[in-house]
Amino acid sequence: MVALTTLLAASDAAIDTPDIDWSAIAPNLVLMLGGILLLTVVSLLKTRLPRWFCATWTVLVSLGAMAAVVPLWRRVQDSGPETAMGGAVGLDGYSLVIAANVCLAVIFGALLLKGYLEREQLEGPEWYVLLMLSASGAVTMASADDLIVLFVGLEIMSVAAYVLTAMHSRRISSQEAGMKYFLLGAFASAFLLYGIALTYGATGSTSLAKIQTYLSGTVISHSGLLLGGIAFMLVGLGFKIAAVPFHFWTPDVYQGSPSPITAYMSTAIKAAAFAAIVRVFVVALGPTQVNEWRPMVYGLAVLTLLVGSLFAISQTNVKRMLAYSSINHAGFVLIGVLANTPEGNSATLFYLVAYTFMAAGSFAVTTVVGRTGDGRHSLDDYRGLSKVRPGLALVFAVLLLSQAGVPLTVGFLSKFYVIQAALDSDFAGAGVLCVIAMLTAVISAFMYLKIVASMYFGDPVDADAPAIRIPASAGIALALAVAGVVVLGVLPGPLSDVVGDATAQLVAVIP
Amino acid sequence: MFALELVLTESWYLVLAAMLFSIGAAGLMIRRNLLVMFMCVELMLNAVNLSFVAFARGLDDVGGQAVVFFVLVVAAAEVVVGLGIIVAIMRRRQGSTADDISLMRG
Amino acid sequence: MGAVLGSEAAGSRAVPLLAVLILLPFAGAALIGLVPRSRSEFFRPIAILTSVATGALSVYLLTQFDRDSAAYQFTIDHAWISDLGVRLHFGVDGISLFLLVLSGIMFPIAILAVKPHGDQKAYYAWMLVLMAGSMGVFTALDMLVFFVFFEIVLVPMYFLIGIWGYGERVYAATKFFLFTMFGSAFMLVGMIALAVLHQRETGSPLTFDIVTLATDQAVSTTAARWIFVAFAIAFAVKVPVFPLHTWLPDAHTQAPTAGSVILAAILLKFGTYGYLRFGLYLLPDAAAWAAPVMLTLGVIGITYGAICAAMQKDLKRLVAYSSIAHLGFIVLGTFSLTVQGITGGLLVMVNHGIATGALFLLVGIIYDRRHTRIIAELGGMQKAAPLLAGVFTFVMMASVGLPGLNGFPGEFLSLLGAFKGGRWWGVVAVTGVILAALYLLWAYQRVFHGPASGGNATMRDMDLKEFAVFVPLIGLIVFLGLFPGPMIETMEPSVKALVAHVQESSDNARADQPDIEKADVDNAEASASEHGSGTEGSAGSGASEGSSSGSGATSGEGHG
Amino acid sequence: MELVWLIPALPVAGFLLLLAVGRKLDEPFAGVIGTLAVAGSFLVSCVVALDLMSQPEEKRQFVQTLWVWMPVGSFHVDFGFLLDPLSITMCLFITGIGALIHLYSIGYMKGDPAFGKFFMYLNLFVASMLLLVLGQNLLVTFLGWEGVGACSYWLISFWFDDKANATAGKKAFVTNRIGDCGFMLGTFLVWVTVGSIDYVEIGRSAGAVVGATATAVALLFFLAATGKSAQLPLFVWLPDAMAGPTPVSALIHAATMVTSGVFLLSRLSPIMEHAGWANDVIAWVGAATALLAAGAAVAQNDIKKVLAYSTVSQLGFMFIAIGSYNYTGAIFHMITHAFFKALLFLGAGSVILAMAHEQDMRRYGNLRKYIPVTFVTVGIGWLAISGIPPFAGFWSKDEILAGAWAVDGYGPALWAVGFVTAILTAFYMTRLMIMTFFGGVENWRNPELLADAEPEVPLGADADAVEGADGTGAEATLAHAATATDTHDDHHAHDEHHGLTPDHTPVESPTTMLVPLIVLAGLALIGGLLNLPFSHRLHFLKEWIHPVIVGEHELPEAAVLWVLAIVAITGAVVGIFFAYRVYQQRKVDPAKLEKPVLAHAWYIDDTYAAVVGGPGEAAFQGAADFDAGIVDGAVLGVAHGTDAAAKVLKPVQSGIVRTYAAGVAIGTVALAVFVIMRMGF
Repeated sequence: MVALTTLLAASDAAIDTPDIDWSAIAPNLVLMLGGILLLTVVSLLKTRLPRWFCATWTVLVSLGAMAAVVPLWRRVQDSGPETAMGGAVGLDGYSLVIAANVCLAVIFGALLLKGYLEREQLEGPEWYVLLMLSASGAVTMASADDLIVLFVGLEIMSVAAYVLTAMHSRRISSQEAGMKYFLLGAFASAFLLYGIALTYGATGSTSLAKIQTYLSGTVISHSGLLLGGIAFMLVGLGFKIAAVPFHFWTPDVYQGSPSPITAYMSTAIKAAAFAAIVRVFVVALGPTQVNEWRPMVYGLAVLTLLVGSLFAISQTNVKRMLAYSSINHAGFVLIGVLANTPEGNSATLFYLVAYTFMAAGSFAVTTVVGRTGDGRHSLDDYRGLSKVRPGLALVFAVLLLSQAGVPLTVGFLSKFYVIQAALDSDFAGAGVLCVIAMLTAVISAFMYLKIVASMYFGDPVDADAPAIRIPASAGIALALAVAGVVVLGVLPGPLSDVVGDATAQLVAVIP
Repeated sequence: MFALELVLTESWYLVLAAMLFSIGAAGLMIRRNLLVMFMCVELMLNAVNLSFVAFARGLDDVGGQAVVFFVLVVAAAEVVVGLGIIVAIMRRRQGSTADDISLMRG
Repeated sequence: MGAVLGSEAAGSRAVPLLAVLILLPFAGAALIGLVPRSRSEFFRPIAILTSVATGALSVYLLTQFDRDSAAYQFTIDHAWISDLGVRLHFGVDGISLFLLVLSGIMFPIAILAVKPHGDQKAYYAWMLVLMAGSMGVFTALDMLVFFVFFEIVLVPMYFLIGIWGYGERVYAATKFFLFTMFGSAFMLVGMIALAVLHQRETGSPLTFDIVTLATDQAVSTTAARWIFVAFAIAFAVKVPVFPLHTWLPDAHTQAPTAGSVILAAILLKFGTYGYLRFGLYLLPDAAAWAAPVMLTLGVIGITYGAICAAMQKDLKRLVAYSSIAHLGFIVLGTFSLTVQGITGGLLVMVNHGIATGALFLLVGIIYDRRHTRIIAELGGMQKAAPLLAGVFTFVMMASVGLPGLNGFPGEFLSLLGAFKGGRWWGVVAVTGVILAALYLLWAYQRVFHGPASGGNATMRDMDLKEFAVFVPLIGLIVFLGLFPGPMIETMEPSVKALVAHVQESSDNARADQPDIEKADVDNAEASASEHGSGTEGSAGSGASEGSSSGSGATSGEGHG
Repeated sequence: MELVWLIPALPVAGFLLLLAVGRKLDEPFAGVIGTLAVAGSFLVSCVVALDLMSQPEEKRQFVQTLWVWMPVGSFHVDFGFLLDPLSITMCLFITGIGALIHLYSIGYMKGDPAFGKFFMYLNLFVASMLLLVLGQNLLVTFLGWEGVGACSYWLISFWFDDKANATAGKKAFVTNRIGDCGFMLGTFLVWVTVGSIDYVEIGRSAGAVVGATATAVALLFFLAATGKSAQLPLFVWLPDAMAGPTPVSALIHAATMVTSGVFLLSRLSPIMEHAGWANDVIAWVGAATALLAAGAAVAQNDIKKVLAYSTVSQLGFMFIAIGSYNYTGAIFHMITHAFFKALLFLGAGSVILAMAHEQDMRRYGNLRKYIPVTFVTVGIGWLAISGIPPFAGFWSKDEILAGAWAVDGYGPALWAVGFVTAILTAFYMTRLMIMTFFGGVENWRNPELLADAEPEVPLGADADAVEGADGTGAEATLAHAATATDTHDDHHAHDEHHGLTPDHTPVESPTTMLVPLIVLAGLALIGGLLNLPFSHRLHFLKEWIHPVIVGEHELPEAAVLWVLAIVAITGAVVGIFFAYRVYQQRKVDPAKLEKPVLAHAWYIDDTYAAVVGGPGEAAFQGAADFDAGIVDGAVLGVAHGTDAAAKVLKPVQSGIVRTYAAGVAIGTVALAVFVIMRMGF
């Protein structure tokens, strides 16, 4: 009798299923379903869909996802952050902003893809499907409150990205890029996974919230497992954000993959990965383990800044230059992470959004200048662009100067924010790091100026090069990018408020 | 007469996992054949699985074992994509090793 | 007590004049941007109208300025980036006023004097952006806003040099841009550090407001010194101060004429103005601490710049190096930390702008005629072009510092201040007077004297249209030479308040440190007693000085 | 007295008028305007002077402030004039002689294309000179001080298309600037000590300036004086300054500008009083300059050069006076010297004009037949400078020597130097007279003497720092003498076009030139009346200016004066007689006397040229190269270094996927190592 009751008690204790709050992952669902739906439709349909449809669909889907973010945002602002799916998903301002940011990246990618696919005579829906699926993975990763969810999200995001990279079957470099990206990506995620395993071993849980509370509850000094876990997770995530020395894939992949895809992954994937880093290191491990991981990240940041700027100046291929500059930017964002404060998180967030506009815009330019075959990316292909295509040259100049950190563009403010956060949190060596960062900014400015100079101070080299055509969709993308860069640069208020609110409280803080 | 009996604690499995992981990592760096390199990655993933299971056992927590399934699925997905890419490359450049595929550099 | 500088004139206007001053050129640039390339006849008129209007407005400010107060006037204060406490805070005091007017005068002249080759549209648009930026720099009272304008002017100048420049223009443009960015890197970090530390010390919300920061003086001595070093590097690049000057000869030489004029007349002043605002005003104690070094660098600039100028083969390059020498006088005067020195520095800022600007215009005219600037290829022009020669002689004498012309008062006062504030630096710096005569007269001789040959003999003289551009400059040169009084009196309250600010905060900071006398030699006693003769005369002057700054101080208490 | 401002205002007006319309006016109107302006200012000066005399002695100080010039804190400078006996005296002879020389120039500059410009500069010069003497404080004086310097620069290089003239002008300006540094520093020092730079204030609180300060001030201003007044070591510019048109030499480089140093030091007599050994320095530098310059004058063949060195020498006399607290003597001599030296220069100009712009005296001779008026007037000048009573020069020089004698300590020694100089003066002036007007032969008739191209003239090498290399003064002086001729001749009667020819017949100059000669001759004759030694009632000048002057020493008593006077006269006579033996009777070969060392003015200028042109220029070039090479090189070095680093690192990005993996692995290992260290084993 008693035994029975106890048994029953045990049994219904055993079967308590977490309540599934679908609305909490609405953006993610929209993207995923949008992708799957498109896939099924095109595979079922006899006739081929009109070219414009897929692009439009993708844009609409991501807009929808963005729209889905809004009510959640309200909810978070009103009733504070929360966890859903039994603590698997963290619902807070940070993840929502990142989600919106990812959607933005998808929009850029889709807008660019349309013209691109037509120009390259490539067949279409899969590109868009993969784009959306990868994005959903990114969102998952960004909002993961459990290391496993994080890992799964990362894999969804990456696997789709691998394919997209290699998708342009006629470009040998595209396949090479795909191969490198895939092989190294898998390699790195193995490290990440191992890191997760070690952390799990050290803390007995993969839930970030649990990890945090566990660590703050029990004093574990210099636990090899935990430290190892931290280090390995840093490797895995550092790979995704292209932190030196895990960055080697970046130039090749950015250069090799189809330009619209570069636009997408240079922004969305970086954003998601940084979101993950903030979650894991700042939120979960920050309170207790900051002194353990800060030196490691500090080292990575310095290397990333230096390598990103140094390698850039000796390049002649614009896409490669931008790839290295993205590495340099990653270094800047790491400064925000190092701050290990809410301000720091806001700064990283601001930087990521700003970077989305700058990088996506820049790669949009390379998309159109690359011309048929997506091969014309050398500095000479840009010579005298201001005479042939003044508008395009101006846009690119603005984007580049913004990346160089010239005021009244968002690039300047984003650098400003991270440095302010770092100096404010005042960790050891903050000042030095900031000076180094700004000096590397000068070095990369040299590279940006090289491009600007060739556009404005040079004359076109080969006259017989095919003319540059800017399809409407790409035009929209460019306009969007430059508008974002300038408007946010002059009136950062809205964005800075949003990122401020976003990081007021991150979910894992709640036990 | 005495019999030597060997007690296998969890840490043995962890060490084994670490070794497998290292072997996988080393293999990726040593071998030139794309397929073999890819297998090395799989080896690493499975090494991690092993340590997950070991930890789960040690912590007496199902979570760790559940993870393994996720990992297996992911690995499978990677296999599909990976093989696809590799085949695509091989179709174009017969019998080329990983090192041959280095157009982009510097 | 920085309060007296900090305080703001009650009742700033209904019309935010400064905003108009900054936005008008921007609007003009935008308008030019909107006009299609095909209607090229519009660009020049628009540019001229906008710049002249802005200049007129700046002059109107001069007339409206309350000459008896050290307070910031015409102030504007709006929130910009709330979470950083960055505010659109603008204001003018006796120190910035004349630089503002200078910009207002030099830009129209530069635009009128030169017709660009090639793309009209972009040229004029960039010029106007440049003008707006300059106006912003001289009026900003928020560090970040200052920095924004300080940096933003790089872009138009970069394109002006790169597109409309001569010879090695791309190299020069890039060098200019990177050099300044290098300095700005330190400045940005210094700025943020200052704001953050201020926040930490006072507990007040984060602010970049120059006035607040200067008034509170919350930062610790050591930190202040580090931050000063950061600022000093940034401005040293801009001024330029040895050894960070090498961008200047290239930039000046390769820039188009108008570019060189603006570069010399306005942009270099950003640095010296920065030393006043960010050095003496924001970090007075650190400035006093660094004064010996800065004085030395100033002296080096004076002599070294002059010597290098003397040996240049290219006329424009020579003028460029002469700028280094002149700016040396400004640095010298500024860091003498005396009323005379700082006033002198300010006068040199304005007068160097006028004289050197005119010289660059003249060199431009010569280049148009002869298509060379190599001194060796010129000569004997005075025969063919007496008017040109006459104007050149005149401007040259102003630049040499001939009393009665505008170059003299500033030069004399900064030397006087140096002599008072740092005796031996002053003594060495005086030799610059000889060198200035040397390189300019020698250049003049080689270009205009001697037998003329070839193109030099048949060269076309300056026509009246060209001469007309110089009329206002010549007028200013004479007027400011003979009647600097009004100008000096207008800037006097601010300058005195600044000096008092420096003295008292360095007193507070390090009453124990010996090099304090750097600051307070301002009363002649110290220097007199060095000669073992304290007397009525000196004591009297000392008292008067003390009271003057003292009065500044007391008047300031009200506003704190 | 309120008219003071008018004194400089008139020449300024003339200047502005000529500036506006000068080039349009055809001569002689430009000249007339210029002359009238100065003459008018002379009249005003007379009126003001009378007005001032009518005042009681203690009231003879009138400050007129026109406007506030530089009000900077405790440094307050007005733009205004100080009218007192000293300044008005200066005004009188500046404007008076100035007017005469303007008049003279109308004739002399006849036909010059830049006729108007010449008078424009001349007026500007007079204006600046007046500001200099009328200045109410050191700064206004400095304004004039620099102004005259600039005008002298413009006028020396007036015929600019000859390189040498331009060089000479620049040399003058730059050399003067060296002195000006002294002026500025002196001003600074006065201000920080006294707290004001108004002369009145200085006079009142001169007590503040004592000991080292006073000495420093005195020396600094003396440095300024050596620049303007061509004393050792800065006198080198004056001989080259003869490149200018002769009226310029007369006005600027003999009568007025060069004496401003003397004026300045007299002005500062309140400070000089306490300056201690600075005065000894001044006295001896003056003595040395007087002697050396007189020696150099002996061996010059260019007539203007003789007068130039003679000017330097006479200025030396004035500084002897200053150094021996004998300010009256200095000013007295300054005035008389202005009379007779201007006379001599103008006379020389007349000669030069008559001789088709030939300036080498060895090509003259026996000219008294052709140009009698010039001869007579110059003769008077000659007697005056030689110190023959009753001519003006005698009285002033005698007074200076007497003052020197009175100096305690080395008085007699100082006197002796002055005496020897006096003898030399008489000698070289007689030489000039004989070579020019006497000596039966008319050398220019002698073709081979004409042919002989390069006569010995002192190498007044170009002291310009950077150009020391190019043409030494020898070529320079001759060259510009020559080209000045050519350029000049172009606008003169064509017969003179080829310069001096054997069949040349000298003709007397036009009236406009003779009138000034005659007037000045008269002044040189009676100038001594200003300050006759016989009785105190006759010390007009002394009585007149003594309120301004502080700490003047008394001259020795009458008996000593008589003795000294007689000795001096004897010396002069001896000098004249000896010169007569050498150059007229040819008893001694001149070559024995005219040693190269004298002709080269003791090689002082050559040394400067060598130093400045050699090491100096090298140093400058070195600095410039340092800038281009090291400083900019460092910058480029950083740039290239970064670039090189980038290139070196490039291969790391090998493109081979396995090395990328290795990168990841290495990173991991590094992190692992860190972890292990953290864990402490």
